[in-house]
Amino acid sequence: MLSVYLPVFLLLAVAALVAILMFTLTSVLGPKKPTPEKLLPYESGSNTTGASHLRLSVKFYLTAILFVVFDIEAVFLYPWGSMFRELGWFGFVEMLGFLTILAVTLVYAWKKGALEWET
Amino acid sequence: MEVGLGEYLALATILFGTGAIGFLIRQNMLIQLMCIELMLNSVNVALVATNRFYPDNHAGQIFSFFVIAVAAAEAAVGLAIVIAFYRLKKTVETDEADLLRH
Amino acid sequence: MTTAKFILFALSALVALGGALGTVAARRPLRAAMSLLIHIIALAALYLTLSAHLLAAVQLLVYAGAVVVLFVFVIMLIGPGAEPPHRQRAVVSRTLSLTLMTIVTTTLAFSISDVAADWVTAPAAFGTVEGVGNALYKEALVPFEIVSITLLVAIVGAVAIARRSTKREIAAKRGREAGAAEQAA
Amino acid sequence: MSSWIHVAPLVLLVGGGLFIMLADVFAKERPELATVTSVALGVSGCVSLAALVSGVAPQTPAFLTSYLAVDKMALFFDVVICTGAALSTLLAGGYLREHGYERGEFYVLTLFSAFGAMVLARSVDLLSLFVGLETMSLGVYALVAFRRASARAVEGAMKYFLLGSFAAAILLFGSALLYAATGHTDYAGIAEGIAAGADPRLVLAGMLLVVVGLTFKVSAVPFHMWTPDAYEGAMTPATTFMSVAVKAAAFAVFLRVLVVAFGDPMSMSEASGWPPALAALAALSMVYGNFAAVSQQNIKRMLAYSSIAHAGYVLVGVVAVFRVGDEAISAVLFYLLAYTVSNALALGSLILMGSKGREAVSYDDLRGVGRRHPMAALPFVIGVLSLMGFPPTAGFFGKYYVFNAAVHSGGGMVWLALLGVLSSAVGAYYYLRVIVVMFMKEPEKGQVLAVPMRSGYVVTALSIAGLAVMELGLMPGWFLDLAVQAAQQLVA
Repeated sequence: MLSVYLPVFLLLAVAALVAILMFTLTSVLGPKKPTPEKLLPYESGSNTTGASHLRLSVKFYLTAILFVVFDIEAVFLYPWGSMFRELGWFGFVEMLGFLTILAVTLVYAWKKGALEWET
Repeated sequence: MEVGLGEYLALATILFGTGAIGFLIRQNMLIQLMCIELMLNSVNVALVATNRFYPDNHAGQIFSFFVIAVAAAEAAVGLAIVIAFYRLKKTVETDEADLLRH
Repeated sequence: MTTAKFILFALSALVALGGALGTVAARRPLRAAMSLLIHIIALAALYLTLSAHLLAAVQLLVYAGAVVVLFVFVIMLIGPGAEPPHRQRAVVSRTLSLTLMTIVTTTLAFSISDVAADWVTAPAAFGTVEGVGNALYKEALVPFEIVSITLLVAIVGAVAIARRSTKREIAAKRGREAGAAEQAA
Repeated sequence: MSSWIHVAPLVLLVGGGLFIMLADVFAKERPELATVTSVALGVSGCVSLAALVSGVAPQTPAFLTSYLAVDKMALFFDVVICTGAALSTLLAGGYLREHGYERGEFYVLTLFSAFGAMVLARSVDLLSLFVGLETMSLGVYALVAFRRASARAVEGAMKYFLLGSFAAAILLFGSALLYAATGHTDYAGIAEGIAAGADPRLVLAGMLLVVVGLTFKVSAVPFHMWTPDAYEGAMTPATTFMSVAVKAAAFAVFLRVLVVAFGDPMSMSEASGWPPALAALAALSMVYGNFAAVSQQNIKRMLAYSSIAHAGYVLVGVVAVFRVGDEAISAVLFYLLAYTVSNALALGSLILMGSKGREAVSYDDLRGVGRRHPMAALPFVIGVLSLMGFPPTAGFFGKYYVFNAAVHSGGGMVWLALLGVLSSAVGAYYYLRVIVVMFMKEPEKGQVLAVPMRSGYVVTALSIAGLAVMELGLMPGWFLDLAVQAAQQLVA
């Protein structure tokens, strides 16, 4: 039963292996002569200014919240998408109701200025 | 070693307990929200496991399908409230919320 | 139960437990979010042992793909500083609830760990996209339509709390402050 | 076609809600959303009342009845929830404009939260229970946090959200354990599974967790911590909606779960089943609610603690179900209707007292208002008398029927009824104090006098609620036998 997923696990294993190899090989093979300049965080040659953590502004997070909720709507569409012919008109009307409600929500959020980027 | 429904339910209970303990102990709102996600995930484990042992219908899997969807919507609203709280009080520690405790 | 399935179960259960404990015990919210991510991926693997194929994919898509991303987003917004070392409040009540909850959870877990149920062979389309899809769109039609309203309420709620006021509201607010000022004078 | 009348209230509400959203966004001049929302809720309430009175037999398809009930009790709760939501929308129409919080989202959230409450009240399956509960709760969390500039509102919303999601997770885990025990998620299937000898540990743990999750939503004592903060933090129309429609829906599903899913003799037995536990919660809620309310200075906080006490009174009726089935259920149904109109009247009058950005919140704000504006103080007097259970009002008959059912079930229930009467006598103090402050007390010099607002919305809401309180008080018979018909259908 799980043999169906063998390729998936294989892919995961190979990806992990490649990533680990890259780190370990560079640290093992490369010569280590740390000097203060080398240890500075690299900022394309100029000296670093300000805190390392880049503060995101508040206006982005509303889009992130809308992304999560519309992502769920998409997840509800996947199974329907793969079998709508079999569901026939009944399934079509059902999905029509689901999508109209969420379309009105999208228009509502859009007109209320939730998707604006400029401050 | 034979793994039956009991082991899955025990795992679900332990995960639920961990989430509940985390929710009661921690004061950081974000971590409390994550603990609620832990508890909802443990509910999903119990539902899916039971459905595997009564496979004549998909009741358990449909239920956990909806739990995942609603939990994500709940997290969205919860984080909107956390942001509103942070903008006012510049912190996400729950013990700051003692304005109403009298 | 094939040994491969047992290994996958044991591994994912352990990683899930580790992730859960990591989320609860992490000092910084960012580290908690990462261990939550590991926890969710481990549960997706666990669902595979229970032949819940669509659910494993949905778990990764929705939880790992969207919810944890939103958590990390909000953490970055708030600044992932370590928990400020302030006086731990109400230490007694918290340790009390910790011990009480641990006892309750472990007793419940051990008492239901021997629930009898045998591995009935699942039908062919069990847990696959067709099987779950048929059940979702044919039998669970009513909750499916109601969940669209739940999503609507979540969006409108988040927008109501988070968006900036429009011009009309700012004017009304100014009117309110003027009214209060004139009444107080 | 007539069979679809049972679902009409829900479909009407969704259609109205979508129309309101589009109107709010596309209307050129300021749309009267409060009117449109309350009309939508009113029409949906009247349709369910018509279906209830006409008693048309439902023949709705299987995929619907396996998730939502189509019986008289569902219609009765539709009426209660729509009334509560319509009244709070009308109050919001006046309140939001008066204090400058005019934003369309309030009406959309109230309407769809009421939709979630109606789904919750109708659910016969743990899945539709969860989805309805979450739809309602998400809307109410946003309503509490609506006044995002005020720290009290956001804090109240945060506390309510965290505890609300925690309780929902507990309820879910209980449902998962019940599903593991019985293999069914619908209440009837669970009852079958329990009767057919499901694993007793799973059943007990599942039942306990589900009851804890539901007790949280009705704000009974050990799980009431969120109530005062959420009620005080929210804007008064939102508080009205929370205290009225949310509590009615939570009790509706509580009744259905207890009667249908856990109705078998073992779990309903007086010794070991859920009745003794709930009786203890009822007693605690009544005593704590009343005594905590006495020491409050803020009227909204007082009404929050009084709503905990009222949850205790209704729990007395719920517990009496194990002995006197339909009489107790009809008492609970009537009480919830009476509480809806009385609490809406009291909170509406509190809204009336504040104007131009200065809300009347504490007892001192109301000093001498009765003498300065007697007409404006009248609804407050009727509302407070009804909440107290003064004879000619709705509240009196509500308490009378509930305590009557408790006495009829005999045994320990008689003591519970006695405790209820005593604690509501204590309750009379903080209700009468409102009347005393309004009529006998003089405002100190320099104190800003409360000036009642002139708003058509609030006056209509108060007159509807006032009429309902008096009508239920003078002729309770008609409503009571509607409740009895609904109760008999559930128990049969």
